[in-house]
Amino acid sequence: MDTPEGFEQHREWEKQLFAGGWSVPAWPEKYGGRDCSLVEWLLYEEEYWASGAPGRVSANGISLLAPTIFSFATAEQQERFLRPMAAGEEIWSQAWSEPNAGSDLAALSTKAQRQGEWFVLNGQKTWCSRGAFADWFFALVRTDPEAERHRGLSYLLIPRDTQGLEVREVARIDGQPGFAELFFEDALVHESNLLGEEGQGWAVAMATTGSERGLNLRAPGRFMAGADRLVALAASEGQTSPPGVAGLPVAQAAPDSGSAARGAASETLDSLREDVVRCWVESRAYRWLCYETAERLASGESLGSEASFMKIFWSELDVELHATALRLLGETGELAGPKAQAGGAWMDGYLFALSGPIYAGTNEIQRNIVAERVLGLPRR
Amino acid sequence: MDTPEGFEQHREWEKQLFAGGWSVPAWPEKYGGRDCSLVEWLLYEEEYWASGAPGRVSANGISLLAPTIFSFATAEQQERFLRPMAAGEEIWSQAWSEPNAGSDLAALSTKAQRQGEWFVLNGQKTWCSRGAFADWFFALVRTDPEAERHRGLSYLLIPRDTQGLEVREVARIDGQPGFAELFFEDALVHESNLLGEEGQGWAVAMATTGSERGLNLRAPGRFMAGADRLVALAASEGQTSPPGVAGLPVAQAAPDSGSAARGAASETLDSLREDVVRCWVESRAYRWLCYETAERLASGESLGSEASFMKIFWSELDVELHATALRLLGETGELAGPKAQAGGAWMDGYLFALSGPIYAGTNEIQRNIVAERVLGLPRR
Amino acid sequence: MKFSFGSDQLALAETLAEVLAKRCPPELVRAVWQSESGYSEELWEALGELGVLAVAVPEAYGGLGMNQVDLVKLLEESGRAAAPVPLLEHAGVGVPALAETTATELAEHWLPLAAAGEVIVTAAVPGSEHQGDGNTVVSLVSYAAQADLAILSCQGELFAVEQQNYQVQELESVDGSRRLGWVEWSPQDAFGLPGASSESVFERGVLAAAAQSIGVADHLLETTVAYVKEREQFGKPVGSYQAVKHHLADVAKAMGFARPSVYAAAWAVSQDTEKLTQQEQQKFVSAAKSLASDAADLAARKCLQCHGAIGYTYESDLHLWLKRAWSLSASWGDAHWHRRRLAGLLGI
Amino acid sequence: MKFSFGSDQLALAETLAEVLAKRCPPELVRAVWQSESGYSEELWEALGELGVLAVAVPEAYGGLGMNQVDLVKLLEESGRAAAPVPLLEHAGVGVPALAETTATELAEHWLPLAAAGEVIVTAAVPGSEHQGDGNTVVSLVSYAAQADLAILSCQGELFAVEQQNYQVQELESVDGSRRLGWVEWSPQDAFGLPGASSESVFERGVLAAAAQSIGVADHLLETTVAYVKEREQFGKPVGSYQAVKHHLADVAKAMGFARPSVYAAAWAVSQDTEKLTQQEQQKFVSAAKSLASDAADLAARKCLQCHGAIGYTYESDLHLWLKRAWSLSASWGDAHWHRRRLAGLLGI
Repeated sequence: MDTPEGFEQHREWEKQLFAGGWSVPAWPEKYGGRDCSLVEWLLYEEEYWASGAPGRVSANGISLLAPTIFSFATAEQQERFLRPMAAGEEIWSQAWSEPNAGSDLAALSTKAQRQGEWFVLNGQKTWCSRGAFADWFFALVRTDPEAERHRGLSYLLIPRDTQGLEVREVARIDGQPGFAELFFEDALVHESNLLGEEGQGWAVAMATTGSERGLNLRAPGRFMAGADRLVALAASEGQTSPPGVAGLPVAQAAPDSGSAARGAASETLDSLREDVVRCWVESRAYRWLCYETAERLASGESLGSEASFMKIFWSELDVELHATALRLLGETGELAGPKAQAGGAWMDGYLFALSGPIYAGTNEIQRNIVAERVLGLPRR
Repeated sequence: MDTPEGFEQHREWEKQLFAGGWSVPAWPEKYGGRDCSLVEWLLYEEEYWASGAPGRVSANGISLLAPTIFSFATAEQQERFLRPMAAGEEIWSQAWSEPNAGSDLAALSTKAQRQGEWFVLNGQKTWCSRGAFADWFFALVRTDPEAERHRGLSYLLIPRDTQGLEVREVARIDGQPGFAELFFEDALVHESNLLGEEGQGWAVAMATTGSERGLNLRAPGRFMAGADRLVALAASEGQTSPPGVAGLPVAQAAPDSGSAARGAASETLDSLREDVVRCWVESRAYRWLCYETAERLASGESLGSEASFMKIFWSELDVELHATALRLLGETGELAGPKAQAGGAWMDGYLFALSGPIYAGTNEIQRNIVAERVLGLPRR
Repeated sequence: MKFSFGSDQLALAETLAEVLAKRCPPELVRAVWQSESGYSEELWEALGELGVLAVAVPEAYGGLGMNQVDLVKLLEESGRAAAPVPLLEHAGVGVPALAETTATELAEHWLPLAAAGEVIVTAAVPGSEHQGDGNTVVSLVSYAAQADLAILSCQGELFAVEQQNYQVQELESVDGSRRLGWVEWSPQDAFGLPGASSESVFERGVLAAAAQSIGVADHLLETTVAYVKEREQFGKPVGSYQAVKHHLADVAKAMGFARPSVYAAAWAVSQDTEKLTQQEQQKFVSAAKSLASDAADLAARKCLQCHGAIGYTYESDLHLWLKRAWSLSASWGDAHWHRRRLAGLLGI
Repeated sequence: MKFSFGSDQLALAETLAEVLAKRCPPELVRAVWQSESGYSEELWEALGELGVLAVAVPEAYGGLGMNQVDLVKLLEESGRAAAPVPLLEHAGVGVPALAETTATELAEHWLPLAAAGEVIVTAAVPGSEHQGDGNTVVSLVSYAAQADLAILSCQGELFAVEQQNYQVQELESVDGSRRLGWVEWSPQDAFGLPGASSESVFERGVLAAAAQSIGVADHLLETTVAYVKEREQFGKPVGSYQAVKHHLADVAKAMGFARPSVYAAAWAVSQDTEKLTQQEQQKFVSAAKSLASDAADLAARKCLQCHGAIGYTYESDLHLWLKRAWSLSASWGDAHWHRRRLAGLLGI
């Protein structure tokens, strides 16, 4: 996913999925879906990830933007955007954060001034996930410069080839391109790309935030498959590997003497077994919570702020899961790239997982939300 | 310690210690000490606790009040109070907290109005440790009702038999008396019992707070001995015990079937071995930190706010240490009283340890102090 | 598998919650902890009248013929109220074992009485027994002195032992609701329980402890949230401080994830082993108990801390629930024990 | 035992810190990570001139004849600067092994060169090797391609192998400072190292990794404290939020407790085994490494979190230290491994 070539392979995969009707099974048929229920979608996700299929480069679009489009877009916009998004023909990136507005989203300052049918954009966006490869950005911009904080914001859909928009790639922690910074200098975006009403961007955006933190972004199938792979790794550890192949738990074979004998070799593994089990248990706990939630949603209830503790849970589980795998790998855990165990997938996964507790509202913000909105503690 | 009879035994023990010159070895000889250095005192504490000797009922006096007396008291006061304190003849209790001033000590409101040579006290103190058995209380009271917060406080030494003072025993979480609530109704305390200057109580008190959080309250010897007992418990577990005697790790023998066999019996213990080791390691880490600190203090440096992270560390270690022991005991871990393992010492110790993260400034307050005063983060 | 409860199940649980709210205030819990009798006879009677004790009793014996899924919310409610009665032992473990046995005479005699609450049936963790003097067996049993019948195991076999046939040496638990004792008995003076399995007894006991734990933890969280909204320091409620918020958010999260897993485990153990193998059921049960125990331990730790000194006194009711949380989290295998069992079940 | 350093020790460490502050900025670290050479030759030369590479070399061979206590603060400083040079391998492990051997010809030849920084000596974790094809042995070695001599073990025996006698298959580590490779070699083409023990090599390597870890963690904490004082959200510095404060207080606490234990371990391994048995020394070392690794892991996790998205980019320097923390915490036995060794040493 992380190189231009890798990205093209991913796009190809999205096209194949879409052709088979498996890109967006929960969507209406007219947009390439199968109208399946939330529970069916959860099951689909379990199968998808268990099969070892790759991550979805279209995730920002189909998980974050699409729910907003279904709720707020005009019929024309739905017609225009949904199918190409589902088909992987148009890849979307979220352009919300600004250098001075990360957790504090209401502080954002990129201006979009109305001039007839057009908005004139000036300002800067940063940390746009997958922005390096995206065709479109969905952004929150300030259309009323007089209004403060949450007021006066609008939700815009912005093509990458917009004149006056410069896209600068920013490498992620693994050194691979992924993020983008956007610089707007009198960039023109047409009013047909306004999502929801002008000035209502905050309300529109919060609907997306709900899906980002809740079920749509991270189905349990992903973590169940990860935990299963972790269990398999733990079960295979202790078997020596041929030279040149990673997987030898080097430190576990370090010399021991006298009564230290009990602390060596296979018993080292024992101390990690419980961590492995904990990850497996939590992946299943997330599963049961999601099924229960899906049934509640199906009976007309809404998700609300509980989405925040889901986000804390899966993001921290994802870090633990990969950290445990790296510990199991011992001294070879630090290896990266194709010569590492599983082609470097564990290290890649670890680096990817580290973003979880940060993005889509840091887990500190999420804990505030749980305390204030779920438990009802006073804001200040 | 927790019954009137137990308390008298403790007082007797204090007298014996004092007679042998072992009550307060770090104090000057004239007050019953041995003038030993801080490092020697640390070694003494290690020996004391390793021997299995009991907790010190005079701790509030000799560890919390005495440093303040050495720094702020008049020669007469030193002469009057130190020897009886060291001899266990006069037991001291800290009377700082009030119902509405716990963590927020500067909010305290018990009034002490000057009338000639006397202070007239009105108000209420609560959660006075060992107050149920104490002969004297050291209190922080408001002598200037006009002054706000830290200002206008004074530090008073108050005999239990003061007229107008009612002492109500409050049972601790284990159901045993220990705490006391104090109700002052026009209670008269003579000015000779003022410690430091009138109105300077906050500065005087903060000196005591320093010792409470730092070296004087909890020498590492206590936790080293606890960790050693925990290691011995872990080493002895798995041996079955005769009926009627606690120590049988009942749940560890629960039925297992098929491939679950690996999870049973002695391997259960394995999963706790690392927790035992962690406690042992931390007790030693605290030791090295204390020795290093003692040497720094000996060379003229002062302790400062680092005392706060010491308090977090030992109080949380103490809880973990006892919680781990109870887990090792399995289904009999919940037993209390003389029929329990070690005569109930592990459960008693656990209940006692739980107060650690709360008293002397909650660990939340301590973490604020570390962040603001050690790391220099902004207060607000 | 459904991921929600039926209306019958919810109605019974709701009724129980109302009865407990009215008839089982903290004052009752406190009084029973210090009582000679060891449990609340009035409350026991009320539960009998309500049908709560008849849930797992087959209809043929005057019961409701329901299963673990029906029981789980009732146990949760009893945990929330810290109800000082042997509900876990009786309805959660003892009665289902009697309902399972093919020794019909035994069932015929005991189950109608058990359904009505006229007797107490208790049970011990199978496999926890050890050899006593001579031919006797010694088991650690809760409510042994209060029970009329105890379901005990010896070398993998289950037995029903009447009170007059066992000797109790009472023990003191930190949790006043746990009337523990060493029970000395002999298989010769006991009825065999053909058809009932010690494995099932164990799974049901674990599940029941998990269900009660989440009720206990829920109560701890609720009372602590209420307290930190009221209690002020430095001029504002302590619940407005981020440290307190995050402590309680962590508890809420742990609870939110443990609960559905406990319900899923109740579903699992009510399945036929041909539909869901015993090993699969065990995975559900151990996952649930490890999550519920950890959640209860976390709730106890954080809620005490957020209460501060007041929570450390015997006068405050908090300690009643703290101690319930500790003993339930440790009994029927603690979180460690169940993760170790899972390691075996997962083949690692 | 003294609990503080002598003035010579502090002076050398201070000088090193100054040199590194000047000559080893993050730009150098970044450049070397991406370089072909794999380490900074200029910095290596500077360390040679400073005497840092001569610390553990006996005076007879042109060194300072000092020991692990003298090295520990130097390693800590090199960690703080993420210095891209093989200091751990060379000065922490390789040189002390050569200084210990009774094979004087070998020592005579290599130690003066090593003291001056004219050669690089590396070393592998003893016991980590496995059987290669035929009579060869395969060891995981850092800086193998850069080193002139490698101290390797085979079945408990130590050997010194010159570069022309081993084959390196280079590997990619997440940490650009770790130039790892599988080294294939044969004891037949190697010099024996009588008098030097693989146990000592292991203890010294563990200690050196622990010492570097705390330097790395210190830097992480310092830069993060500086960042959260500056960075504002919701109208005030993020460092004023209690959640951020407590994250960093926890890191400070972990660091404050790990450091004295690392120094104590340095003292321990410099003791004669007649004064302090090998097993006692191992306890010190494993305690130190488990604390230092945990502190480094915690620092990495919390400091990334407190930085937020900016810390997740390659442009920020933070990741250089994060990755150093990860690899050092995992190498020479991670915290789990050392606690398991301690369990054995404590007889549990």
